[in-house]
Amino acid sequence: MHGMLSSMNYNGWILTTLLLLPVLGAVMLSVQAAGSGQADDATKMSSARRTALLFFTAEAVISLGLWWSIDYGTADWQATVTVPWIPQWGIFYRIGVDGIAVLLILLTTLLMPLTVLGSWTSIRQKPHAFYALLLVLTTGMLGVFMALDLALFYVFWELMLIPMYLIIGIWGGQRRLYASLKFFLFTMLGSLLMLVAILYIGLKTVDPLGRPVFAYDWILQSASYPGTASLWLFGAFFVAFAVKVPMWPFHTWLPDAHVEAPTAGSVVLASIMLKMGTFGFIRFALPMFPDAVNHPVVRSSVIVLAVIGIVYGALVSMVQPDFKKLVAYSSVSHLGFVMLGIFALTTQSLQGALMVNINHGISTGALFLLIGMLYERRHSRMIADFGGIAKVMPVFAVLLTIVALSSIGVPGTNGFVGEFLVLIGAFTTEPVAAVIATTVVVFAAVYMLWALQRIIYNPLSKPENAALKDLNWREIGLLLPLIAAIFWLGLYPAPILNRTHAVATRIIERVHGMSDATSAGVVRP
Amino acid sequence: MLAESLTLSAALFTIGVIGVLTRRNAIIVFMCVELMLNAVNLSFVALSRLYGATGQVFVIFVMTVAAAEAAVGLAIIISIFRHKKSVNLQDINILRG
Amino acid sequence: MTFDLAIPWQLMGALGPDLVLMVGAMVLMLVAAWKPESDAHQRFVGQASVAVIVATMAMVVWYATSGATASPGIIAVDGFRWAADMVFLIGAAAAILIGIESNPRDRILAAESHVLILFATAGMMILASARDLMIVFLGVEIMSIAVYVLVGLNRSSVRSAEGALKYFLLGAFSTGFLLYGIALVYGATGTTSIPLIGERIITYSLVHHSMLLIGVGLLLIGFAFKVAAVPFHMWAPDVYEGAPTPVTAYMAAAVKAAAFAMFFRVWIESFNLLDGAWLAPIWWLAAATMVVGNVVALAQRNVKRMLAYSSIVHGGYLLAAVAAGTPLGSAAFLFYAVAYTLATFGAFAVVSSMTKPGEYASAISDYDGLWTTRPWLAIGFSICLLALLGFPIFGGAGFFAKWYVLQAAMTSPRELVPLAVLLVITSVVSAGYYLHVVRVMFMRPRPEGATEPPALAPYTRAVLVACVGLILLLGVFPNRLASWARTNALVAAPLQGPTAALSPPTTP
Amino acid sequence: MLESTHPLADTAARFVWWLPTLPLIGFLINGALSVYASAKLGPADPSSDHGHEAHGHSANAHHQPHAADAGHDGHDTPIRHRFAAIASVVGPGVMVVAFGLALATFFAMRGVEMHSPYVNTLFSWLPVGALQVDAALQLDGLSMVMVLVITGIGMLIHLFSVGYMQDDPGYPRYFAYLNLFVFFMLLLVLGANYVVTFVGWEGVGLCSYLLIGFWFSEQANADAGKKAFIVNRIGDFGFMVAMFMLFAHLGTLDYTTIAAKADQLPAGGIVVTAICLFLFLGCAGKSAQIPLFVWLPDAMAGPTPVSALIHAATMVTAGVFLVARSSMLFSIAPVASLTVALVGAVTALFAATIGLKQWDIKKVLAYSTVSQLGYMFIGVGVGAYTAGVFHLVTHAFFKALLFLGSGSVIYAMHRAYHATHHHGDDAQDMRNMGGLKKYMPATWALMWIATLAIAGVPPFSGFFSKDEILGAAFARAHGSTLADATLLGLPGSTVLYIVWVLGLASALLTAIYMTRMMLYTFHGPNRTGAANTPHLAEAPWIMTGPLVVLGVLSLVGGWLNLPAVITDLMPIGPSGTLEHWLEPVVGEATARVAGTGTHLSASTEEVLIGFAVAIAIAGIVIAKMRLKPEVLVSKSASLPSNGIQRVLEHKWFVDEAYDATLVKPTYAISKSVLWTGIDVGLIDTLLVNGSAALTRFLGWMGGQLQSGRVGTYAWMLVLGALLLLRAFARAS
Repeated sequence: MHGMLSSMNYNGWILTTLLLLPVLGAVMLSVQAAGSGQADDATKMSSARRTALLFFTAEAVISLGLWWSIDYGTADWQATVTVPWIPQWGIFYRIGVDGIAVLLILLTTLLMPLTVLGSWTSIRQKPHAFYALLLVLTTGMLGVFMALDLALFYVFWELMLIPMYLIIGIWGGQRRLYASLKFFLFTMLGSLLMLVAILYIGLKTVDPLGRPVFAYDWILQSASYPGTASLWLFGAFFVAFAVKVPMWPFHTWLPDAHVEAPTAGSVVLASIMLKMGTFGFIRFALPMFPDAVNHPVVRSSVIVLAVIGIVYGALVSMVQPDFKKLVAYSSVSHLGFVMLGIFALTTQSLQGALMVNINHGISTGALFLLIGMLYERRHSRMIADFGGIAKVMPVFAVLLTIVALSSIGVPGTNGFVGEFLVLIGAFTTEPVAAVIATTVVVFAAVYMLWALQRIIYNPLSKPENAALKDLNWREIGLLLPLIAAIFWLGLYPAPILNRTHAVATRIIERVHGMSDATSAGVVRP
Repeated sequence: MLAESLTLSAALFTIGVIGVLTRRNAIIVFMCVELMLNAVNLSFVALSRLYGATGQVFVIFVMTVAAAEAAVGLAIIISIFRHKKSVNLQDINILRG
Repeated sequence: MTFDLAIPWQLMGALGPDLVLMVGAMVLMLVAAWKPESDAHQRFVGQASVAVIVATMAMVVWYATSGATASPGIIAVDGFRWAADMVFLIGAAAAILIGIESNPRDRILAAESHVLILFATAGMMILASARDLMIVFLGVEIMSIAVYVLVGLNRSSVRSAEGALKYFLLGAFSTGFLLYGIALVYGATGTTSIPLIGERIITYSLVHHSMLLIGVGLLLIGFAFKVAAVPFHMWAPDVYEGAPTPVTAYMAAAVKAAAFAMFFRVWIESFNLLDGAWLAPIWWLAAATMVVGNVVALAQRNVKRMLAYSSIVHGGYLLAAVAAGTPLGSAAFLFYAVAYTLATFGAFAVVSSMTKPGEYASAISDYDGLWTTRPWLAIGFSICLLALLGFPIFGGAGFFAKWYVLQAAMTSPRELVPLAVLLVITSVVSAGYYLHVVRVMFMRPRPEGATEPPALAPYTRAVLVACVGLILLLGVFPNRLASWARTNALVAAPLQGPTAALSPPTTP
Repeated sequence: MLESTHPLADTAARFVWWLPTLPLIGFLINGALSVYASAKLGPADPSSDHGHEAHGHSANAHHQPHAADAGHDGHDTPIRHRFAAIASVVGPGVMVVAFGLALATFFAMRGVEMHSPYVNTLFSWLPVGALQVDAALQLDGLSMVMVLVITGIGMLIHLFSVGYMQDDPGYPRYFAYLNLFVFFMLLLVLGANYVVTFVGWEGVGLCSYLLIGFWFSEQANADAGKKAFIVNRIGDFGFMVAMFMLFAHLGTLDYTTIAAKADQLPAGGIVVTAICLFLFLGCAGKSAQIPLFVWLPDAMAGPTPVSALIHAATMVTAGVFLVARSSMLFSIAPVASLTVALVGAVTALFAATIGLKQWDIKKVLAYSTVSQLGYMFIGVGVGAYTAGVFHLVTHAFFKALLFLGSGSVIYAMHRAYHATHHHGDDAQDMRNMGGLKKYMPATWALMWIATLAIAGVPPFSGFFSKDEILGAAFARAHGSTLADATLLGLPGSTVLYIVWVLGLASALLTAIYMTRMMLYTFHGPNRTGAANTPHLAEAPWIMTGPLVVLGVLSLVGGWLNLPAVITDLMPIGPSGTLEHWLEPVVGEATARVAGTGTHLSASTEEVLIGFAVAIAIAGIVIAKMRLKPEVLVSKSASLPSNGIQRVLEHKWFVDEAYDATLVKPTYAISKSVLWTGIDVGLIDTLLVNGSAALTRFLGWMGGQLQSGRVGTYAWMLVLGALLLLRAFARAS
């Protein structure tokens, strides 16, 4: 496989193609939309979703080669492309991947066709625009994972914002206006501070011609910041990423956005966009500001926020009447695990954090898809409106149960692997935080199983629910890959762990290397 | 002599400013502005004794411009008078917020 | 070629494009007056005005590419001037093109309206070229007087008249400060020549000279008024609202650009060394402008007024570049001016086409659900608004404009990082009102029985398409524009030419 | 030792991975049948069309009807599940094969001399730097015992279920869950490291959840399942933390490596004590010890065979297994061991008191299970790991028998009620039974065997195991490491005497409540109601058959580990078989705890045995004398009890106390403080929307300043001018 791919020069063109293909799709959809002025809604819907599925499938298929074409034994960038963009400002189109990025890219490309299938019948208004935005969003998300130039990274980072804003705001629920604006403003506040920080860094790092340098590697090698600058810069990145993660207390946009977004929006938001924040920490904040990360106050504050998020998210999930909101708050909890894993600064916890990232993408994505399917049938997401539907929707009940169990980290599913690694790694450096975080295994069971009970178990007492139709083949088919992934990653995560090991080790070494003084005495197996 | 001239100029300028601030009639306000311009002219003339002709040339320009301004200004005031039947600035506040 | 400005005909030569424009404007003024007011006539004069502008542009390009320079004198022959001229001319052409179609809707049939834009533009070009405070004064007045009239063009509208009156009175008032400032600077340095002032500040060590500093302060007041910096901004929303839409656009883009062009030149070439005095005031002006402009814009319910506040805000952002006080700041300004002009005209093209006949204002709620009936119009408007917001890719060049300003501010030796932070934080507030419009267009349903907005007239459409297209294009390929801006940036005044042998000033 | 050179490498043991795989295959087949049937053929789930007309208070009991009489609405011929035949073959079939394999492995193990466990590594599961966790299975004496119990008793219970569940609409689903449970249980006991064990650990909890809530349409059942899972997860929390600590301090989670490295931890130190206590928290959850025992009685909501398999014989004993598995750690943590023993003893007595006043036959057995588990913990707590495991095994025999017997009784009761359409009556309440001996003689006899076994009457199995535990507790009070330690300020020896006394007391109570149960169920007059009585009958052979097997095992189970003191007196068999069998696993740890001079003299032992027997017999006699089945009235006619009886009947109000002190406050705080207070109120309303509103308000204020009057504007301009000029004037 590797040989065949390299004979095609796969690594040379794949990343750029992955970025451009969705844009091409979006253009195609725009042309289609302009050409289908008088067609009825059904025709529009089917033409739009077919085109979108075609592009997303193509994207998924060609991206698969990354699984083999990348050498995971090294932490160096691969499949790199460097083209001057605005060289006089030091901005280059500089992309490449490492083991961490590849996995997130694959998560994205593989999940997107499923979201199209998940929106197959639910997007009736302006379907072309919807799928075009979804495609553009994909480019933005992939770009974030690929960018090796801080300015480019920022552009992709912001690129995601508008499509998601529109997806929530146009195709969303009742309070979509509020939710979409809140989403936008939260994210933008964070990212603009990061913009200033990026500029500061880029302007401080000057190349021999006196131009600013935004190249990530270059900055890593040469950057050093006077006095408290490192802390301020870290702070700016922190806010940007913490909002996206979202960390407590920057999380309140999330429940609103999730609840109001259409299914595809929720899935993308939860499965991929939330990963941006943690990815940002791993890729940028940690290696670039080891001094700040090792600063005892900073580090313990982040850990405290992460732990608060973990427990708080779970507790607040417990009392939600709306299932989507419950899942949204559970995301706060899960992503808290990721943050704990990252800032515990051990190989196990960091790799665990990466696993949680991917697992959360799969499980929460599946949960949102399932909620969407339920909503399409019943037009309600309120837990109290259901009950006993396992009798009328047995397949749905089975799938929901599996996904819910994965979400609460039952061993054998993917959820366990990530949480366990995070906690076992975190315990060696942050035992108190890890122990507090571990209590969530209880709360997670409470909120998820209680919701499960009230939805699929208990008496089927509401007449509206008695006529619900079970999932059809399309719906089952689109969920099966996710279910398979849940078990695959739960039972045999070694391929993933091996693929992230080199990078994770390098990051940890870099962070510790800068601060032997502060980390002395800490046991790091 | 120079100091006195400049002081006088400053005083006149201040009077003009105060006039603009206190008067409510558009034409009077405009006259106060003219007073300010002329106060500055006085400075220019006074300074030109020290530095040569530039100041005096400047005064000529200012006077020309002021004349043009007056023409346009009065036309505008007439235009508003046609609508409002008043040139009291207190009454002219449709545009606000 | 090098013009020797001491020789009158060579001075005329150095003013070539300006003269072409002025002569063309005068001829057209006669043509305009020749026939009674009619739609056909104003259309003809408008098209002719655009032709004059195109000719002037051609000449500017020729001068710029021929590498013309000049001996020290009252005007500058440099890239900055030509670059600024291009921005003004583009703005003027766009304003006239929109005006040709929107003026009749507002019952403005006066053909002179287009000619007045030419005059105003001529004033701007003079401003951009000015290397002497006297020329600055002349340019300001030529521009302003024309614009006073332009604001009041709509004789049937009380709003137009009110706007004109306010602009005129306050403009004249601020001119008084400007003029007094010039007088005091002249009194302190003994010259009105911009480079010479800078030179003398060094040679005579005038950095703490109180007359000079008060003069600079007064000048700053005059400039701040022209760029509508808080708290000298209060005229702007009213005037922008009252003026006919193309004029509003013209004021927001070109007039503001002209004011900044002169601001940059004077500040970089004359007062660069006085930053101990002006840095704090300009810092606070910039900060106040960003904060107040953005915050008040949030409360606006009228598109034109909202855009007026937006224009104030952008003045605030550019003040950060002024505060940088570096040639890079002026480069950022040029880039910004282009992006901002495009975005402004794109936005106002939409506003003008959405304005119902006989009305000045369009409420934001008129845009409800625009997407469902006029999808491309909504998309175009959104792109302009996102450009104003400074959003990458979707806002095209607007992002790089902001990037450049931030870069200028942050590379400045004057430590403007906090100002940069303030800039981005207030940008978040601005998202509140820009996105509000996007939101009503895309996310609200079209109200029942809402009138269909009329189809875009061809020129307006052309302006919109060109603006949006360029915004997007420059948002992906900003290279050429960035290089152009950097090449044409001002250079900090070199000590050049024979210094006029004048005795050191004796302060009164 | 390398896998390939291990003496077991070429024996049946190399197929050890088939042990869990077989039930997994069963699960997959049955699960597919179940999903396929319900998705394709429409809702055929239990109770889909049963009116829920009479829920009553004993909701957990209410759903038993479905076991025997699904589809009763006017149809007297029950409708069997379409795939019932396949499920009946697959479900028990895989168990039979698994048991066969287990036997083969057992005989293979008997034939070789093993010094280290046989570890079968399947693949690398979690390879992350220093943390290397393999998916590996471990065969040694301990896991072999457990495997035999699980597959053997599991097989019997599967067979019993074929009869018991025959008409349930969720028949294949039931077997799917049951097979899955066996899979996880085998994983639990076979795991070669804590993590694999933990997979099984949580997996059995999950199956328990699914099976308790098997008839999920009844809220109480679903509640009970959820409660079981959540309480178990509290325990799992402890298990996880223990694993973290092990990894942090020993860098591994493999049993063999930990056993070898355990000495690196300071004996009796805080670390190993904490590890053991956290592990024990896990055990307390899984094995229903104080304070986490509350889920087990509720778990009786599940079908009765499930109670027998999961909540009596296997899963709930996993905690005991884990302590035995971790004996190397517990043996160097005397404080933790004492805690285990004390908690076990208190639980044993506490649960026994509740068992005295329960009316639901399954509830009696449930509390009895809790109590007996306490016994096992006394055993493993005092370092008599073999004794604990021994009691685990005998308890599996007689408790499974008791549960299945009670299942037979309930089955019969249902049949009777069903035949006469008395659906309102509680088929599990002993007040509705009485005199069943006449109708179900076989069940009666077998249950008496089990009762005598649990009461500790010789020569039934329970006598030997219980006696060994009590003897060990008594013996450890001198010279052992435990006796030298202190717990809560009490010397270890005192604690051990307390444990011993508590053990004796609960033995007495056990005898009493078990006799009470037998008396009320099988003796005295019948209270089922005249109409129903003719329909009472023995269950079919597929159900009674397993009972007989278990009866035999309950009778002779004690021969597994006869004490030397008895074999010395009467040569009835080899002594200490199990002890020898487990010697490689727990021998070192046992010896370490026992220390010096803890061997009791034969005479002391004889006295102790006599004492225990006397107590057991006394209990039976007391019960027989004090209780009058003749005066008992049926449930509907009973009056509510009062005083201490009421407290006991309501299980000391522990559930209510937890609800009031933990559950409700957590919910209320989450809802009012965290969500509406902090999230919605503070962050969203005050900070987020508040700042937006403030900005908007400031904007509005700014707009107001924009009065439209030129005068104002001029004033502002001049004010600004003055400020500016002041700044410039200062600079000069």
